[in-house]
Amino acid sequence: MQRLIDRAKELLASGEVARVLGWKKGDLGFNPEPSYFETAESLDNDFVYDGFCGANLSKYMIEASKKDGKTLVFLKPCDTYSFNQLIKEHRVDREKAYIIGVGCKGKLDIEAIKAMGVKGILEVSGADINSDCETLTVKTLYGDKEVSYNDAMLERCHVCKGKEHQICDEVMLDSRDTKDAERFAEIEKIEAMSPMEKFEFFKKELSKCIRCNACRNVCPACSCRKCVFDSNKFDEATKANVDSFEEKMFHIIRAFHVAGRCTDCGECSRVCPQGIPLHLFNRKFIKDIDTFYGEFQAGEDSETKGPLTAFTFDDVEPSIVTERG
Amino acid sequence: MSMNNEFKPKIVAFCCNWCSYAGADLAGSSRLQYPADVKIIRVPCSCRVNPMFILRAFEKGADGVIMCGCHPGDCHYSTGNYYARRRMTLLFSMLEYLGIENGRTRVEWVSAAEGVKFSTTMNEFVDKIRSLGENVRLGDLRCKD
Amino acid sequence: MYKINKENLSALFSCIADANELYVPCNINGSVNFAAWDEEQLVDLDTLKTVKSPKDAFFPQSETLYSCKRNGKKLSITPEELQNKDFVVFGMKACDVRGLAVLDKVFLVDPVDSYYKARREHGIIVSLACSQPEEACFCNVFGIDASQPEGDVVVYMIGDEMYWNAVTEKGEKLTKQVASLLTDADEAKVEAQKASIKEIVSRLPYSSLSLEGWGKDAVLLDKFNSPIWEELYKPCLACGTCTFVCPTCQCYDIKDYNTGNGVQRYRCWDSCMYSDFTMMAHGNNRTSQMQRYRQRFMHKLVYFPQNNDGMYSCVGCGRCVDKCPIGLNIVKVIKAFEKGGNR
Amino acid sequence: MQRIGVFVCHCGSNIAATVDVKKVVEIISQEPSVVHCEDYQYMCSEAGQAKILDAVKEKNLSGIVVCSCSPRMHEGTFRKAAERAGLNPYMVEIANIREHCSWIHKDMEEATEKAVILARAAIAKVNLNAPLFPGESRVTKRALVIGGGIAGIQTALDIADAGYEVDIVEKTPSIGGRMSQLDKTFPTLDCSACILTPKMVEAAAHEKINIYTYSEVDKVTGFVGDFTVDIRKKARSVDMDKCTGCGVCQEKCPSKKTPSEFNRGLNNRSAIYTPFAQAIPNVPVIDRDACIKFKTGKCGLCEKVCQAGAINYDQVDEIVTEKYGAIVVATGFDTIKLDNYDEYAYNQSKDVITSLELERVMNAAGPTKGHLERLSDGKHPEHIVFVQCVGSRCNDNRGKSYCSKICCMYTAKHAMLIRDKYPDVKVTVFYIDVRTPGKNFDEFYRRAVEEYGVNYIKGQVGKVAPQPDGSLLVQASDLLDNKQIKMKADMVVLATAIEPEASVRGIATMLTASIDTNNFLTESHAKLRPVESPTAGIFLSGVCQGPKDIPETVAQAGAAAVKAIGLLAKDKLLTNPCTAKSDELLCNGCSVCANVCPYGAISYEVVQVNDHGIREDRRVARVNNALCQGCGACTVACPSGAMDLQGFSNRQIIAEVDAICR
Amino acid sequence: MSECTCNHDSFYEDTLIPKVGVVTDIRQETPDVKTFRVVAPDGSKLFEHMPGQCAMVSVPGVGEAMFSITSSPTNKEFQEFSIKKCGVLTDYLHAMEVGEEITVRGPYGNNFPVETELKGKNLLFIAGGIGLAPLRSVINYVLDNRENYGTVDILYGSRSADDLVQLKEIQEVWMKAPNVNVYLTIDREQEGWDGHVGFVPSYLKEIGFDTNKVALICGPPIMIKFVLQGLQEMGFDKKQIITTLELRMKCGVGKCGRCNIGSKYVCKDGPVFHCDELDEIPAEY
Repeated sequence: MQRLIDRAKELLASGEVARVLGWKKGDLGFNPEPSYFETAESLDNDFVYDGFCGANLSKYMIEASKKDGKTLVFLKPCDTYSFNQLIKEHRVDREKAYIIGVGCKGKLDIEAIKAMGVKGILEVSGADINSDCETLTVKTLYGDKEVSYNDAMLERCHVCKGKEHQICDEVMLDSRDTKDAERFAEIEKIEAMSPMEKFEFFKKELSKCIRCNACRNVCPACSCRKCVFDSNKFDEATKANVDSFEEKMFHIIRAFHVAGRCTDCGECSRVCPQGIPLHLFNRKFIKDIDTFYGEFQAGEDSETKGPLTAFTFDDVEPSIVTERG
Repeated sequence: MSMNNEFKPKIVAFCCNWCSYAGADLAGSSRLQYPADVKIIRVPCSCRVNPMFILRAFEKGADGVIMCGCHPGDCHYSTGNYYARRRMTLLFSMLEYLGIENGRTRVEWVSAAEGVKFSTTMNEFVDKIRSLGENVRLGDLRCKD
Repeated sequence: MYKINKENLSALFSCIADANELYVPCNINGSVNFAAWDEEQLVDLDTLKTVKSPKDAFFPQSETLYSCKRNGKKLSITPEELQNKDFVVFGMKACDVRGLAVLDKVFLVDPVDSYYKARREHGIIVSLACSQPEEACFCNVFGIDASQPEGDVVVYMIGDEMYWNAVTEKGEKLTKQVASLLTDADEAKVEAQKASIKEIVSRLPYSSLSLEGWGKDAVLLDKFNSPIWEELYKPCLACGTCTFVCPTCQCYDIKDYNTGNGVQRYRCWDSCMYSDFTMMAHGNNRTSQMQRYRQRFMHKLVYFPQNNDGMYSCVGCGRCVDKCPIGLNIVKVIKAFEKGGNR
Repeated sequence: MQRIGVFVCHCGSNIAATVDVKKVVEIISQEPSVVHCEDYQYMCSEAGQAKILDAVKEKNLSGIVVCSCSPRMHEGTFRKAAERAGLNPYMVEIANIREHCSWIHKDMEEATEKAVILARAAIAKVNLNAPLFPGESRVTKRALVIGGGIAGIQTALDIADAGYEVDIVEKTPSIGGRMSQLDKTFPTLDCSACILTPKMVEAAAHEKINIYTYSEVDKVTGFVGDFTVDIRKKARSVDMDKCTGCGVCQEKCPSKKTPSEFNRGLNNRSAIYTPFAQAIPNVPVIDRDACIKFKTGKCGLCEKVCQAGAINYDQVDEIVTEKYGAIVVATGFDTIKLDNYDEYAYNQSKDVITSLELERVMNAAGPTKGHLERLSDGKHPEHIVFVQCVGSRCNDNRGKSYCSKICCMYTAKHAMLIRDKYPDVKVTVFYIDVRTPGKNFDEFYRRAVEEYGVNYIKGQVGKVAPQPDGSLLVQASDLLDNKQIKMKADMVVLATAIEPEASVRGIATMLTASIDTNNFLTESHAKLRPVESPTAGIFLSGVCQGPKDIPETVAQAGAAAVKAIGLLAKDKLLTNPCTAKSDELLCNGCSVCANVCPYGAISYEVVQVNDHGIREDRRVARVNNALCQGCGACTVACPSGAMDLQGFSNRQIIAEVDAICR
Repeated sequence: MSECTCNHDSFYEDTLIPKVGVVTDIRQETPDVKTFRVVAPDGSKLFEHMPGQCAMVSVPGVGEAMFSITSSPTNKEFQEFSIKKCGVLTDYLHAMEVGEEITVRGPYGNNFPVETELKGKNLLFIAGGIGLAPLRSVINYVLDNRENYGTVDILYGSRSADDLVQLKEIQEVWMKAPNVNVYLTIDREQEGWDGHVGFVPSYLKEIGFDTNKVALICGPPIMIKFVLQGLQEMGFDKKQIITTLELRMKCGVGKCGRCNIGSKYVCKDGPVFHCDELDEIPAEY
């Protein structure tokens, strides 16, 4: 981590970058926040990069692209997909970014630790980026606990897309293989359910939705200046929470709007206060796109046309949905 | 819902102006019957049909939504229906994934010359929706008073 | 003071539900929230904090106010029925109950909100004393005693027993309803638990948070014009998570829903963090996210106390601390001002 | 909110027999925003239209709904009526209660109920209609034809004869194209040069035609009626004005080792050359890659021998910028490369040739002066085998999936000509199918078989193996007799598939004209608009659109010309007002709309916006109304809803949905 | 009116529930301002109000917005709203016809202190454009209770002569009332206008009022800013100046959290403020 700070200070001092976009220490040791740093002093005091720095900073680059001078941004391998996609959509300015591809050993989910019944967490050690990432020691109000690092990881890290940065100016720190699950396994499980089971499953999940828009606002693909659900363009500006339809509409359309653009960065699921596995929507589209139109990973590059803005003459017919049973 | 026990489904059909709407006109001038449950909305091209429109129809109480366009390759705008085809495939697949009966949505390519196909398609679709019954899984309760 | 063995809780709920609507914390697909009780529900009284506060039992996220029908050029208006049946909210925590006191200051002052008032009158609160406060809790800062909540009935979970203490008339009435399931108990264990909770509270990371410079004596314009806000708001996503999990946030929107047969005018929770919150046809008084961010905390820590005899519009439940997607929260705001000399 | 008048048509009894028109009027009158509602026998009649005019005046209507027959029938009529009444014509909506209601339902109650719902949907839509105004754009009365083959020449002549200026851009040193390489033409066996040359001369002499040879299109901007094109005139190194075309320079040129493009590489040409004798312009060019002067700096012989002093080694490429109202693409074709077809030994044996090479061999001006001989040893062949469908109708990835269309006929022609001139030569043709649709085509083919004794075998050639004795062993299967055949041949002629000229892809990109996976330019409608590109103002002539023979090419060239003339004849273009429109405050500038636009109608620009007090520079989409055809693909692709379609807006369609589902 | 089947103590107990109002008169004031007269379906007045108060006008399904009541409480028959076209709801209202029904709830907010502080005082009204709407209520109240007040000066300006609201009433009633001076001005020269030309603040300086008055001002923010400056230069104390803020509200009852400026709710603590009060609240209006 000190290497990151030193490099950032170097780039600041040389005038190469005007500011640094990274993570700032939280007040509980496990709640860092995205932050801009403009001085060496603030980097020394507040900068942090550890297992809890899950936030994908690429979306902040939309605003940073409007500022004068370059912004140094730290992107994890999976974040670089989002950044590429944002370049493709002309939402960020590559010239305004100095990207340090920062290594990642799997990001932690404090909710996952809590779900193990750990209460009153005061401190988590073992989350340091230089640690071996095997065990976390959790100091709590009610005694110390040990937790396996992998068990405490975010869902997305279990289906990690890999250690490669898709775009960056330099790479720092090592990454670790964290993939231990099949990306589409959950989707296939649901697909195998009966229609009634599927319906009940999603109804239950979506009944938890409180329309707080955290999923949307954190999503690098949802970069619209004004969401359709906030504008009057479709007469759908509703904030009600009446029965499940509203949420269904919101989540289907949201997933549809990011289909072919979603890099599966997993931020939506990470931030949902109700723990709704929102990636199940986006990943379903990804799976379908892969099956119907050939494998496609959004954000692998910044030029290829997305699958919904392309076609072939012999694409499958919509009736495939019925026919495949 | 009417009190007599026969279920009268609400069905919205989006038809592209150049092929399917003309096909529906031909069905009409050929006096080919299909149930009055089907109401047609004219759009310039199948690629104008936003998934939002389809969900909106279900929200407001539609029991089935069908989209008709020119046959692939015959689009008046040359490529519109190719985009529509991808969009609808993905949307329908998503609806099925969410546990919505997959017969409630359908895409059919109907040319201006296919009046017969238009009416057969609509008859089939209405039958299908009747067999599925009222749409309860999608739809806003507030619209059901 | 009465008690009941935990094994009999289901019978207790069933008994309460016979005469009242009953809301209890339930685990639904992994998230614990207050929900209408039935046999099928997975009741969870161990989880300290529900994701959403129980405020929506009194101030629902969406509620229809009235319906309008148009007949030709004529309009008719049918107000929505008010709550007219008693209901019980079981398991509210000390902070949640205090949250209602905050809402009361908003909805029960003139002009009284009759929808809220009806729910308050018919609502019976069975509060549950905290047994394991967690890291984000700081209710003590606002003078709330986690071990001794307010409410109509206060219950304490101790070992295999749940202790039951009716505090108000409503509480007595409810106690009578379920009397057959309760046995007499003494207060020794309850007192012991209270003492141990107090000790834990003193060790909480936020327990010594200082509110100096805030509240009704705050210098409003100093705080308002402080440059600190410019630093604080930047990572904010402008989502409504903090607002919607908060037990005291009461901002709402009034909207129309066209059902096809008429218009339902409903109100729903809204967030002052949303970019379109103050957007009106003829202008917007808070155009930047900094302004909106500042509004939320100024309201909780300055405006509200100044209008309500020093009562803060924050009860230290810590939900926003737990749930903010990017780690911002009210505590960080208070601390930032502390560092900046409270200006 | 509009003040809407609703007019319900009886259409005699067509509607009134199944729809209770009076009841529809009664119910619809109660709808909010409806201030006038009446029924009439025939709304489309003069009297019916007069009712609209009266009501607009009396009730100050702002929107009109006519419940009648299909809008495809009378929408125009009622729009005009509205216009006469002083309303914007786009404030009219039609509820189709005839084709979509009365004619297909029997039950009166049911049909009436549906008619009411359809009327409500139309009312809901009109409520959100806004006046629309067709835009205008000026038309530059000049056309550009890209490609100077028979297609381009014919198109240019037809346009020029109609009185409009035409420029032809041809990338080779002469116009004439593929047809100039042909010997004879089917089905009448005219000499190709004899019928082409006069056309070339006519084009060159035409006062309205300006020919840029040895030139390419560099850049295209603008849109229908108003294109701006940069033409790169490549340095010819010969002054066009001074050269007399005497040809001495070519004779004296010491560099004579460059394969002749015109003769398909079967012989060589000099570094300074005209491709063929009848070339127009008859001015040579210096091939700088071959020229000794350019390579070493020494030589300069041509300059010395040129009495006209036309040689100019210092010429540089010149860019000419010109404005056009219409552009015709006539880029033609080439034969495919045969690298994937080793089994035919094309690269191993000089005696395996393509049909186009055979044309040159048989041509009196060709490498053999028109004598049929083996290119390896100059011997007279005894047996020639023709192989059909080489790379055409191919279901693997080696060739093309389509039929090249011309091969069956030219092979019959070749076979016939050979048999006619050299009756001793045996000719065998291996075919999959013989396709001869066309006037006098099948008769032509039958003559080859019946009169000239050409041996047609249905079967595929598996291998052509050069033998040590210089002959070729052809192994094939006979599909009719179901047996394997081996035969010796002296020459093998491959009917090689044709494909669009390679440069067309770049041109299509510049023109934003759509192109298919085979690089053929896409027509706007396969049946109804076969010579128009979906991109307005771009027309297609000849094989660039799909395989064609000469008569078809000429016919299509004329058709393309007529379409171009139709455009040029207008002073101004009225554009369809139902076009997409982007709300710049909501636009993300993400380009997704441009990616799906088939017409290249969307571009981006950076503008300063004032978004509720926030002033910033933003990249936003701009729709060119002259190009947009209003399909709406962009509106669905746009996630923010910034892009909307006028006349079929999101809100309008949603209002219709709501009205139907209510 | 429909039979009430609900269990509200009285039909209109909750102030969020509106009353149905019938539009009985529509006057086109300027190209984009119309004045709507509204009464209850039985012909009675919807409610009683005080000058400066406002009410929520709504077309169900279209929208709801706060407008100041421009008619005077002394009018015993109806309420009036002068409404400028600026959005979906106002577009709809402008397309409406006499006889149509809308909903109205209110009155909301505080009022100009006509019965207390202003009694016996000399009054100076300064308005710009549609800003006359709230002041008109006060002016007519004052004219109808003329004996309770001192001198009345009215300075009113607009972009052009066509944009002067209530011109007929100004000319026929106010100008003819005893002890009332009306000063009209428009921003730019215009054919057929022989009155004063110039912005309100500069006209104010030209006239130069003495300070033994209370000034009531309303208009666009830029006008208020310069009028305030002008008045202070003339020696007015901020306490002597009363204004009314823009009505950016939703609930009207001080609960929804939108219109607050600092700890003040415009809908409840306002919209009428003394200018010295404005100094104490954040500049978010």
